[in-house]
Amino acid sequence: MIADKVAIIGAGMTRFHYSLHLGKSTRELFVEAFLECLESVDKGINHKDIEALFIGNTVNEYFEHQSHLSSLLADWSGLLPIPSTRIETACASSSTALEIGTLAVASGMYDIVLVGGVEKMSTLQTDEMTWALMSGMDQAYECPLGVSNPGLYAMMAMAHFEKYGSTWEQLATISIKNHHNASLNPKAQYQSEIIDTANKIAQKKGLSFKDEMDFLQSPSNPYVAYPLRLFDCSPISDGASTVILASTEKAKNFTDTPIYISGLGHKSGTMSLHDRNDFTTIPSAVEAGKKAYKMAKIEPKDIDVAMVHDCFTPAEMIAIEDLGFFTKGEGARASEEGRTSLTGEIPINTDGGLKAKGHPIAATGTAMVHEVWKQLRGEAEKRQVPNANIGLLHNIGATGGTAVVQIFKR
Amino acid sequence: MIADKVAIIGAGMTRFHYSLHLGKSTRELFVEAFLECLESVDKGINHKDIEALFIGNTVNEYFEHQSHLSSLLADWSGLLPIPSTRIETACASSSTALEIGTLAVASGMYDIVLVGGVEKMSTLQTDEMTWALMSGMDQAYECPLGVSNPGLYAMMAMAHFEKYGSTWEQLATISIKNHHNASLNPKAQYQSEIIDTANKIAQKKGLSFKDEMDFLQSPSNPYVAYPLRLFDCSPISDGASTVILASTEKAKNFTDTPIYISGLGHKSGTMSLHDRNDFTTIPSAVEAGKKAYKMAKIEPKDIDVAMVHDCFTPAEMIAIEDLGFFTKGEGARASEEGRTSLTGEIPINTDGGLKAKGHPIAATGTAMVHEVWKQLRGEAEKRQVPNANIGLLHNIGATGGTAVVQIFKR
Amino acid sequence: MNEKIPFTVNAFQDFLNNKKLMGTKCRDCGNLNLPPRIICTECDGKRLEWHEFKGNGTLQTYTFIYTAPTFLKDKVPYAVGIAKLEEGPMITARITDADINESNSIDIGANVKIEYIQESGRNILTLRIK
Amino acid sequence: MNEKIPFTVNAFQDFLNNKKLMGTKCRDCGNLNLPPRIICTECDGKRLEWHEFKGNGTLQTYTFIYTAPTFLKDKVPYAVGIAKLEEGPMITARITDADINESNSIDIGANVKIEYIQESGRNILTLRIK
Ligand SMILES: [Zn+2]
Ligand SMILES: [Zn+2]
Repeated sequence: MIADKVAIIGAGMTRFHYSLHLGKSTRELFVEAFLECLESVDKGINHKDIEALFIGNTVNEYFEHQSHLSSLLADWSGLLPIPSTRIETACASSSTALEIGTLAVASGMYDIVLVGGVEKMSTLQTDEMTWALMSGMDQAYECPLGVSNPGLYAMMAMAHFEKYGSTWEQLATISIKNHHNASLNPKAQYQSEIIDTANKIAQKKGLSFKDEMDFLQSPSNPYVAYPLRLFDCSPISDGASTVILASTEKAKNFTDTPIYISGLGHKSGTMSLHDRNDFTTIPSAVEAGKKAYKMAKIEPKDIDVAMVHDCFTPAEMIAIEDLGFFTKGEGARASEEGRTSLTGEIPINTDGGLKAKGHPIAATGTAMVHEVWKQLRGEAEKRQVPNANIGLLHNIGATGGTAVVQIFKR
Repeated sequence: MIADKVAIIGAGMTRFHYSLHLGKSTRELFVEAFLECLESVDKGINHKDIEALFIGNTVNEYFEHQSHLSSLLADWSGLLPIPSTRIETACASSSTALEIGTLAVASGMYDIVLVGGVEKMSTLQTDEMTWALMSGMDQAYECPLGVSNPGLYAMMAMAHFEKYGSTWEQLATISIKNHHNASLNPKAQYQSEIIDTANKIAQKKGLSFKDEMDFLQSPSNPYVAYPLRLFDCSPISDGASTVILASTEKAKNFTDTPIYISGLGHKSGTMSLHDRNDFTTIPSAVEAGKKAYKMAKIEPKDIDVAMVHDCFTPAEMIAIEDLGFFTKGEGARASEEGRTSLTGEIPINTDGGLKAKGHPIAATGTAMVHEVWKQLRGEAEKRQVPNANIGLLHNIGATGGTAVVQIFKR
Repeated sequence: MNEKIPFTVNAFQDFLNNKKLMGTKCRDCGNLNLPPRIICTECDGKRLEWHEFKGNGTLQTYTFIYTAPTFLKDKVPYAVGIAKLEEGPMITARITDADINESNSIDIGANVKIEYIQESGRNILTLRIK
Repeated sequence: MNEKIPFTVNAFQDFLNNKKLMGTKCRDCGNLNLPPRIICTECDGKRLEWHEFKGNGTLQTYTFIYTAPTFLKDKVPYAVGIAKLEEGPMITARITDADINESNSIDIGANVKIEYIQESGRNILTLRIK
């Protein structure tokens, strides 16, 4: 009914980075992404064509003491007086913004809307950041106990190791693969292979590492939450990403290569991890996937390229199982075997993922869209997946309190 | 096109209050409103009928250090695994949630959705609260200068006094009228006339006041931001409000008296007050009003009852001018003349308004809907406006960065 | 008397401060919830009563936290786990007697017992491995 | 040289710290914006340049703040106003020389001149009534 009624006609994003954006605030990051987005529209577009703005942001309250970002960004983007709305579903905020934008166009209220996300995280120290991001978990029954976001994913990993025999070494291959992909992505925060980083550190500290795994198992890759180490975790990043949506009829005025929104899955899960029967899966993601596949009338095997939520390496392992790409319990092994690499059977996180592309929380969802859009249009350059016609994104809020799965077709 | 395609089939809210809810958190406030909302559906409804949740919240980050409220409230309301989304447009958050819920139903994605808002403000001291709410204004160019939310409305009042000759004494009649209406509303925070409060204070402090105005001009009613005093300002409140929306076809299964959503206006304005040419009007509200009237195919004179955003008394004065109920410059005089009272030509804020009903920020929009719903169904008891068939709400984010105007018909 | 206490986060904490681990029992379907709920997670019922949990369970998973939020920054590394109580519900809690230096010191499936520690003037739930 | 400085909140503040009130001028339509914009508010143009404002204007409205945010709690009551600069744009700023005890001490329409005060280690814009 809604499938393929709305299409993407443009996408733009800042580079995701930490130090590069230190002097910028959310408004400047967002406008930078927006201007690139305008430029990306094949046949051109004007400010005046855009009828509404839906902007994802998680907790800028902590980062800049600035809420009501919807209005600020509409103003700074030269889009007044169009309606603007901030959407928050923790880390899934901007894919949720895309969903709402799609429904708004499908309702007939608007023909063309701008959706996106922005996050300015570099204002906080690590411990303050850890606490800020813990606000996305249950403040009454999880946070006071001191379990951080990586801590919860670490416990999911431990349960997976116990139940399926997967290993941390297998998880490390996810990180290695994502850094490789990011090395091919000019928008990525880390444009280097892990081995290059290892060599740099070795030189600087007078150490030597046999190979990537030797580095990753060394004290130079310290624990964040056992068994997860620094290179299992997405970094602190600043950035913004934007996408322009249009009704299918209007889309033709702007591009000959619209990317259709074919499947929208969005489900809620228990706020607390401990309220789930099984920690080796994210039930809301399984349900969101089923919904998206059904709406798009496809099956997991039809997906050519997928961006999944790898805030921590076990998240990618669980994602590719939950989405039906691999049998339950086989996610980490599949990664180890290269089945998710750029040349594998189902390339995952071709842009480097949250791990290496960077994870400015609420900018992540529409940045995934940006990569799917590039891939389906055949514009992903060195990381292009051949014949990519159907793409998927999987974006999780916190530990699965929110799960968004969306399917796009060329 | 979207007008009258979606209807309200139920509404419920907590009492708005400060001390009454000290022991409760957002989840308990929200569930309380939700359970009353379920009960309010004439022919009954089950949890399982509800397909999505859109929840307004402004800055619970500061109040409970809890974001991702969408997931938490879906979980605590027994609504898993339905999609849930937090909406934030400062003080207009829950009317915006109703708008998004309406578009979602109109798109055909869902038949029945729950929308609402919740705010738990009593956790902060006044100075901390002032700072928290300033996050809804421009953090770069307004807040460091020390201008608070009441300060900005005070400056709007001063400009209005200068340009049109309206007076603080006229503004005071808005507060007196809203306290009177609240005295008839069991959901209101202050269920007493100002004269009763004045008499209590007089007795306690050994003072005497000639009348309400004498009290309001005394040091017992201290300045917050000149010329605005305590009784010009909405209070700090805790509360939640919820509304169930259904497609017009489905609505008939649940009630014989659905209330139709006929007009949706939502516009953005400059984030900073100083970026507007005229401080005596809120341009986004004027535009949002025009949009809503046009969509509902009515004119201001067709409105039988209206809830408008009186966070401060000048806000109500400006609202009733911006909405076309009174000539520009005549808002305060109209109030003084009783034209906006329960028995006046256009009863404004029959529930007591933000001033006296209370203003748990993001719960305010759907609480306005709750009152319109009561009025249009003829269930507003002692404050019932006779023959109320068309109702309006006007909900402003900060100083007009966001403006929402919605029209409802019986 | 417990009947009159509302099923709130506050009430749960007040009980914890008195070393009582209290959840809710559904009068309609018998389902137990910990922490307390207002709506039964099994049958959507609203007729609940307080129920005390004994605090015995088995460890389901765990981690050692090295990067902590500000208020626990000085306590790293510390262990956190999820226990399944014998009555059914699961809880997250810090593990007090884990040997952080030996990552294999903890067995998933181990029997655990809840205990309380004082932190920021209130009782916090912890687990001791038996 | 100013050409290379990006139009950011940070740059505006850096200029303020050097007692310069800098906004942007649109090369396409000549429109002036203060604070600096990235997109011209008049024509949506993106070809902007820095422009220094002289800091003379007239007071449009004002208030005295009695309930302040935490960081200014000790300074109440203080005056705040909005001034329209002779170049066109308007700004919000504290008024330094207002007599708070006399509410009529300030005239809307009065000529004002910007000044700077140090607060939290940076310059804050203020207004003096001439
Ligand atoms: Zn039950
Ligand atoms: Zn221009």
